[in-house]
Amino acid sequence: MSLTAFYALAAFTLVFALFAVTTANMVRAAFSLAVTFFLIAGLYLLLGSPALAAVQFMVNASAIPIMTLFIIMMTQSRRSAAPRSWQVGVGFLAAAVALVFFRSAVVHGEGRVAPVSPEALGTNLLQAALLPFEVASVLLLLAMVGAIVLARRRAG
Amino acid sequence: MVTLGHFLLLAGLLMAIGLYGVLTRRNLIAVLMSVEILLNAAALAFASAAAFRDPHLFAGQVFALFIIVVAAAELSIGFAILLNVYRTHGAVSDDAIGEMRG
Amino acid sequence: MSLLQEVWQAVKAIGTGMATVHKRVYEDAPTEFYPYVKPDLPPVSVQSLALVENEDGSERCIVCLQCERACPAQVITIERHRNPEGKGFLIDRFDIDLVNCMYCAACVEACPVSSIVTIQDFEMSTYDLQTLKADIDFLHEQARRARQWYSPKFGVELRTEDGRIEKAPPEMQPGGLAELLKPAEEVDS
Amino acid sequence: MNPIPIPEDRHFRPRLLGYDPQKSRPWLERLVYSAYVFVFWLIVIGTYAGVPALFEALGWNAGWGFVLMRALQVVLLFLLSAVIALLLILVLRKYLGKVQERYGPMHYGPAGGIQTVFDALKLLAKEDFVPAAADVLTFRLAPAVTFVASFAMFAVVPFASGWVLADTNVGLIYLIAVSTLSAYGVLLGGVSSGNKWALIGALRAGAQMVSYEIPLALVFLTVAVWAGSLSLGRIVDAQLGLWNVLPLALSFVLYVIASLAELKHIPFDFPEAESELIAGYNVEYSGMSFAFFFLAEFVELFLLPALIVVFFFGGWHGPLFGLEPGSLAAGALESLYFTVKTAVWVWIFLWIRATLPRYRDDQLMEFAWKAMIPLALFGLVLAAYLRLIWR
Repeated sequence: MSLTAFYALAAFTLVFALFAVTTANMVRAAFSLAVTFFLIAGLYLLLGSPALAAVQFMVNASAIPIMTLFIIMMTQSRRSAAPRSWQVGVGFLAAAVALVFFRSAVVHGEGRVAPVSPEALGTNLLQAALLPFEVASVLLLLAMVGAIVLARRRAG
Repeated sequence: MVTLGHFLLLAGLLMAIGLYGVLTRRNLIAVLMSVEILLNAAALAFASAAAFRDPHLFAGQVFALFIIVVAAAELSIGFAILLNVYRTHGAVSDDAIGEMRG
Repeated sequence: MSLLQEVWQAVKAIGTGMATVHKRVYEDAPTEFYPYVKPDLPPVSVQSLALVENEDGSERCIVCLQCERACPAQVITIERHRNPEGKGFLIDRFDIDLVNCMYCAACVEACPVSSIVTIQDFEMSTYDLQTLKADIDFLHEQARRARQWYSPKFGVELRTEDGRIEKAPPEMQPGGLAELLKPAEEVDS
Repeated sequence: MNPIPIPEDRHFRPRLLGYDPQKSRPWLERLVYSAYVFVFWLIVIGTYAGVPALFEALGWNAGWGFVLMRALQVVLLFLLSAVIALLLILVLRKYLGKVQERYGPMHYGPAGGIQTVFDALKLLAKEDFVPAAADVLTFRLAPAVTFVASFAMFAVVPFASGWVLADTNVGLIYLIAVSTLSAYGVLLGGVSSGNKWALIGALRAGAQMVSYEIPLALVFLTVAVWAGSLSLGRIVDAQLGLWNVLPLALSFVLYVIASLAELKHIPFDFPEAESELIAGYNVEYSGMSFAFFFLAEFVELFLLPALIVVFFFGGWHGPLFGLEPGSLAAGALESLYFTVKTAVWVWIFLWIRATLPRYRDDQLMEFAWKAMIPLALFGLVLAAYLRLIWR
């Protein structure tokens, strides 16, 4: 059953990701991006990590596409121009090269998924990974202040 | 049975799709969206590797969390810059910004 | 301190408002429940027009065309011919376009015999606009259905149970401008 | 001389289903409401006790049978949401009518009791129109997304102890995510309509919902810190002695305000401001698509008060009169307590709706960022401190 679920989730993830990077309609692209991230949250659930799935659901699947929709509306860019022909070639080439490189890194072998409880993950986050945690919060604060300063309309 | 290889292959394909998007998209917002797909592929790879190989240290899960944080920060800054680009150039497509061209 | 006071003011205002609203729940609706209860209209209200016949069923209208001339919206169309057997005129056609009529009652003011009158019937909703282009039969039927009507010359007239027409008692008659303004003053005070 | 005959009255006088509104019969009104509530309660019991018991008796509660059971429960919850919407629309209209000294719906059924059924039939029969300027795919998707987003909240709401679809230990994070999600449908609907009013309404809705998401999430965190868990069931369990509304009074007030904004309810109904934006983001919708927006709104009008009850008013707690906890009777009684508490909060929301006028848009955003978020942070720190010294 988990294999069926994996294949279904993976197939839809790839389809929606492809749609997100190829469609000319930006609103549709943002929406299919959101769907992609939802499906990735489902994959995290399959990996036995509900905390990660919830964070993915909350940040990547909800907040970020809404921000994207906002910026699409604010910059009035409802459509993206078709890519130039050399861009398509370069894109395919880069994707193929990346896949070939990545293929060599794929490890095979049996293994069972170990479920991760949110409590354990949180405890770990605040003990072993305390310094990165603090750095990440400072990064978020900096990003917030920076975004406000950058986006503010200057007088005159 | 789902193996680590399945997840890693999926992550690789997602990364390829994201890379294709970054290179072919001409609207800068769409480029940032493709970057998001790239980052999510990386997070998925980390999380799956951790779930199969490292069930007690959570390093992979923590790393995936940090990737999500970094993605959010990157995107907010990126959108703020794009807003400035829109104010100065009137569009956010890649050919709108041509001053630096030699 | 002023901030706290402001917050307290706001909370008090919202609380007062909500208490006021809640009191309304226990009051009966002052509105009339229209299709079941007929509204109590003043006798002189101009709701629609009608063409009154005499008690014996003969025409009261003398076809003098005063109303047609008085009508500012020009919705009255009258055609007539001379009575071959006596004096006066007979009606060929008497149409009022009630769609374009603006119910100013100038025709009622102009009528020398008080044949065209204002009635209290306002229920003229219809699926077909053409039915509101009233011809003489329609106007007669409006008058037959009416229990009371008003014209400046005769004041309010009533139709009794046996079909006779008589002048309404003085308490139903409009008592001039002063009395008409009375309810408005009561509302103001 | 024959007197002129007085003709018959030509006008239609509606007297539907033998009901004479001239006679005041409040017991009939109450009977209709009780019928709705009875159906509601029956579906709740069937969903959370009947279906699992049935599957257990049949021996199907593993593998695909489990999936089937969950699917059946979700279908029943969909029915429940329809009943909730029918009841709440009726209550809203009758209550607003009473407050504004009108009658409200009166003609169809006893005291207007099945008016909403006729409304739903009317919406079903109407043409589902897509404007020429609209982006058809997104335009069609938006109502479904809105409805799914509000409907998905049912998954973690506990109606009684153990009566919850998914008692997940990340329930609060899930709730935050899902409530953000309902902004999607609104944004998509407004953007894809190809209408200025819809676009402005969508922008307002997006800004408002995303802004009020933050104090809402902070209040969720406060509750989680106080209860020591992210699971809604355990949050309710932790309130056995003392309801959260006393120690977390500040967060409670903030939560009520934020959920009013999240609901796009009247003091904060900018997205659909009738007098400014006609109907805002759903101005181009008609027929069933509009019905889905409407359904979502009323499901949320039930769910957000239900969450207030879960977080601050002890959820299903109440005297059990010696019933054995975990039994069917105890569950039914607990869900009754939960429903009554939620009904009180729905009534308060309607009361607020009947009283307050609309805010101003910039005041709304200022209030969110300059008052609510600092206060919510203060409440979080306060709760953590109290938790430390009381432990």
